[in-house]
Amino acid sequence: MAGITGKDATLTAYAEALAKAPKGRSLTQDAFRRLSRNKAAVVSIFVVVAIVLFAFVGPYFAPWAYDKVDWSSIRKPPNFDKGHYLGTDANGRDMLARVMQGTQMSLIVAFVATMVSVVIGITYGAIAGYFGGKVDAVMMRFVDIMYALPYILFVIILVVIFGRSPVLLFVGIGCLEWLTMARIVRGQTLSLKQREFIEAAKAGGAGPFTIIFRHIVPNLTGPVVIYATLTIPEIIITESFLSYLGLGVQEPQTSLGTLISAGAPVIETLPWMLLVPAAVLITMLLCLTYLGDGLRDALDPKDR
Amino acid sequence: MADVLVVDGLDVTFELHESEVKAVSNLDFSLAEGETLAVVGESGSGKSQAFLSIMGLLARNGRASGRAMMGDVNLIGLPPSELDRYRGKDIAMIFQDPMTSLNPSLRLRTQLAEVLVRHQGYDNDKAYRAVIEMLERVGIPEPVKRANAYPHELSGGMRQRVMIAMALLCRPKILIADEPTTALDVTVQAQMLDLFKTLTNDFGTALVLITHDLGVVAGVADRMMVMYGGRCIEKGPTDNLFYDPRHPYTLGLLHSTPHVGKRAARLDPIQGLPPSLEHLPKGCAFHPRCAFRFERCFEERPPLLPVEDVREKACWYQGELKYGKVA
Amino acid sequence: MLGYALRRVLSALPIALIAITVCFFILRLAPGGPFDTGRQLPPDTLANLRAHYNLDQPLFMQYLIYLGRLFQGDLGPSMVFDDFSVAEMLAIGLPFTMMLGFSAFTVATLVGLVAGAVAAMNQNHWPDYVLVALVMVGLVIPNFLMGSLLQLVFGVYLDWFPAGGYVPGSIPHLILPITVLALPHAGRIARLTRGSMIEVLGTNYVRTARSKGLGARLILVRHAIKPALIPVVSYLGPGLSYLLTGSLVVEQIFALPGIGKYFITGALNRDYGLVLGTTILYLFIILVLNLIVDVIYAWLDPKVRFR
Amino acid sequence: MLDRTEDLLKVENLSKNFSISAGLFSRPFQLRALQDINFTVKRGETLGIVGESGCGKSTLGRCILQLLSPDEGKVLWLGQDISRLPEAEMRKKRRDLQIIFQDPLASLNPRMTVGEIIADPLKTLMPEVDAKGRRERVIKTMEAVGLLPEMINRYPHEFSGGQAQRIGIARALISEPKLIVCDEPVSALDVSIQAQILNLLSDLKERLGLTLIFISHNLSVVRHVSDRIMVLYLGRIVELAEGDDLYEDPKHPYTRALLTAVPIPDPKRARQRSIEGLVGEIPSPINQPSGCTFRTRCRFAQPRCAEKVPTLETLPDGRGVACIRWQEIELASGA
Repeated sequence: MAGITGKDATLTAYAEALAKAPKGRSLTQDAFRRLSRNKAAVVSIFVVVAIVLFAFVGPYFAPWAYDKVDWSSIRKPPNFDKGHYLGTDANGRDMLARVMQGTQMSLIVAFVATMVSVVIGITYGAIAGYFGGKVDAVMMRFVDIMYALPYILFVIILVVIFGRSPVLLFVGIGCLEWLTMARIVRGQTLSLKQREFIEAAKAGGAGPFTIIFRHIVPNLTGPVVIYATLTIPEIIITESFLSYLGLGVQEPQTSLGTLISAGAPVIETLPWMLLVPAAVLITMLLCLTYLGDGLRDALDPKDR
Repeated sequence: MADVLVVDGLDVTFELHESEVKAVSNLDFSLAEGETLAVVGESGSGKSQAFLSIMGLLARNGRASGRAMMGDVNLIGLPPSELDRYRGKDIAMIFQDPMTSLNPSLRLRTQLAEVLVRHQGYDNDKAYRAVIEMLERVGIPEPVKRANAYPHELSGGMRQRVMIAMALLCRPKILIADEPTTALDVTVQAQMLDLFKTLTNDFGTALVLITHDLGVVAGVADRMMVMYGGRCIEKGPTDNLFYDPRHPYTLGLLHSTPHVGKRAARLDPIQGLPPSLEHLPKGCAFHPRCAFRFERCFEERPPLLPVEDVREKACWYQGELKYGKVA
Repeated sequence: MLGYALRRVLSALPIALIAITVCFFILRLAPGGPFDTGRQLPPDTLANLRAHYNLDQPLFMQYLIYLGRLFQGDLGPSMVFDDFSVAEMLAIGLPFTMMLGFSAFTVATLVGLVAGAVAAMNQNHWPDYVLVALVMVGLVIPNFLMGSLLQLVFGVYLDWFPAGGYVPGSIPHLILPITVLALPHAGRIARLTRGSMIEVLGTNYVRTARSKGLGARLILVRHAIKPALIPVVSYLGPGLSYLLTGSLVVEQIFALPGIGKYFITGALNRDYGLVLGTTILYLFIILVLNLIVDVIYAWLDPKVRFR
Repeated sequence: MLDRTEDLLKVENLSKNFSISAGLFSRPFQLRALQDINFTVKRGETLGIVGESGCGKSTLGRCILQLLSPDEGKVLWLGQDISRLPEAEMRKKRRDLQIIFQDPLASLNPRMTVGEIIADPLKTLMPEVDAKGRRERVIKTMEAVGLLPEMINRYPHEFSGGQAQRIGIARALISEPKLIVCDEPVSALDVSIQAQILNLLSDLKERLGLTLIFISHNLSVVRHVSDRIMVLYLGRIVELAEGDDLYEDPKHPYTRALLTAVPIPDPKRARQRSIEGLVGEIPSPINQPSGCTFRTRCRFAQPRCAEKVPTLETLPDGRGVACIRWQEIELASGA
């Protein structure tokens, strides 16, 4: 058989030259191009980055620490001379520093809890989707029911029982936010499993491990990224909700929810205590939601 | 015979993110009472979009201009409320995918009867009786049982029969069928084509059969219109186009279609790929794939001109088409 | 249809049991108990108390006792609010919470559906932009913040509605709490409706309906609404549970006499009976609601019925 | 030269069922996809498999490649039963047995470049080839299927259907297989592209001495490429014959009906033809008729057709027919 794969020197040279053949546009690049056309999403990215910097780098430049009490200025409006750019709270602590710390805390909770929910969701969803049949039916029925449970009650129970450590808050919220992720991943896995390129990989001798990690998982990234982005604001709201009920992080640490719950009752007398944390929270949620929507349009372009 | 539809200078454009794409350019044709016109073309030839635009069914980003005269009425540019007086009554359409073209949440009788209630002013009982009669006519066994079923309880072939029944309820003057048999099995396809022949004959309906399959066209169509890159490149009586094609593309299509009756050693396919509508070649859109091209084809677009009495083509090449030697 | 509903009930029961079991054991396995906090009790009083509430028995026995009582409809005694049984506590607070929750649920669902449908039909025109922006506002402002703001604006400055408290039978007292509770839910429903309606309006069968010359209104009413509702309906269950838990905060803000205050106090004080009882009741209500939703679902999507 | 008499592949009594889950609490029902399939494929030939949707033709292709494992029967590859091989052993055989799919774009992983896709089987099937060797093979294969090697770093979505199908063919060819199962390789393509791909396949077959199993619902296409043709109906072989014999002198009533239903791109002949009585539609494979499964649509059916499943009878000239009445029908229709 002459074969199509005999060797010769020119071929070798050609092959080397082709290493630099023009790169195609990958799906990710395509998606980024579409995202960059979406003005709301681009603005949102900048704002979110700015907020993240504000929360994590800001404290190094702020004149006051978040737990430092300034006895000379209690419940004072913004005062630039003393370095209280956003005023002080009822205990004489600097609001700017506290907002920074609170934002930081909210972001960390959101990030960790999202990660937890992503890990649980992908594992659960991929197992249900990959094995299918009865396993899938039972697992997804469980998710259906869990979906409808008053899960905040569970978080409250968890938080109350195991003490109010931030770590528990992260994990607790994450453990309960994984349901949608599991559904999405399962649906995607089911449909990917039937795609012909999976069969092609099997015909090419690939084992289940290779199939999952080389062919299924990379194709899950789109929906996972979209949903993770939309989960972050959900979790921030849940966290601030718990903080509002007095079940969130503990003093002197704070979070946006805690700050707002402290500011809300005194909105008429000390408005600066509410306005800034509320503004940061709303801006952040708004931008994350826009970003999530933008990512969905970019990664999952139905109407092209 | 009188013309029931006269289309003149029809253009269809779609607005994309940063560009505009012309799906159909300057289409002219007429449809005579009771005749069957086949519109043949590959994907992206604009064949479906042309007729969706006549029905006022373009996607949101699509726009149509030109004229499509049904009697004294120009269907293009008519507001939907006006168009609804004619759609489903005088001009009806059947789509390619019978699985998704019926509403999954409504019983078939509802979906069928509403046409008569809307256009003929029938009451529900009368409409229902007419529906049963029509279902029987399109060859659906146990029509009463089927009428009360939901679409997912029927096979693909049955659903397409229901679609035909639905389109013919008001005995329209024009029936547009967009790839009506592509999704069906061969045996069902043959039954369906027979059904089309019988019913359009019985009702005197003019049929537009949009398809990519020359085999489907051959037995059914009186006339044929071949489209490429959004334009008509050849049209005329079916026999003439099959036995004596004058456009290299028509010839190429015929040579690309395997024939069950004879086994050739090789097919003579058209070289290259169909153009994307976003980047249509300059000059004749077909020239990059054409075996007969010469300088003029690269620069100037050939107009659709009459050849002999009954047919037209859009091609600069006037010599004899001997395909096998060139390929 | 009836058989379908019955199957759904049967498949929900084991899940309910699992949920109850999990709650029970999480509560009990956690360190601390209802009598550990606060004042130090004398040992024999404590022992008596523990015996009274069966806390001295092995955990598994306690579980069985609890289940046994539960099947007789008895939620047991409250361990913190002396002299009250859990059922009595719930009878005090729950009706109000439910009334609040369901009113908000009804209002929000209707508003959300209409807003979503209007936005979808005017896709990329001004009503759509305005509604989408409003929905965003409803979604991103947390309810406790929204509560405080509305309280201030409409309750204090404008003085249109009472800023808090409740007088039985008074509707004005309910306007602000219901609004706060309804907003995020309405936002979600509107978003879902808009999305699914846009999708349905682009389907082949709507194209078929248009080709039949049915007219925009008939197409919407007969052909588009039912299928467009499917994803919305599947959100109603989770949506309600969101709402009912949201009412914990709203009751707090507006000083309303619901179950929220008791639940939180109960949780903080490890009142096993009360917490478990409330959770189970919520569970029950939500499962029943899900059942109703499932039946609506089957009506909307004929394919489901035949499975 | 090729020994064209050697049996490359032999399928014996192959059956495959699928169980369809009806929900959590109901018993799944059985879908009999393939029943009692027997045939051989000789080296260098093209065996066409035709049938309507649901006849089991794709399932058969996948059972041959062990992408699905048959419930009963044997698949003998060069005399060795591969249907019970452990996965590691089977992997070694996969070098020789490849597949081309129907939907060209769906068969390519959207996140891999063309070069990666084509080279993918080499990693497991020929681990001895290094990265450089792999690239050289990819380039040669791309040239062989008519793709410009400059495209090597592009992604599938940048290609049209026809080109994507060439990528799929290149992937199937890279391990230098002996047998390729082509599962509806052209039915998703435009007519003009379809012909290009058919020509490419027959060129490659000649050049590389391939053996093909060509699965399609399109009888014209199958006739064009195949030496022998097998007709499937509801998971059973109803007729198996040389291409010309089958098309010119069909014995089984189903084959006859099928052939009269094929659209003919010739107006005069198309107008003359009449469909030879095929009533109704294919029954559900879950609820199959007793006896001959075709009898519900057969115009020659008699009560005795319901009694027993007809076996595939081998005629003196080597063709097979599964109909108890084929001789009577032959006489009746005056052939």
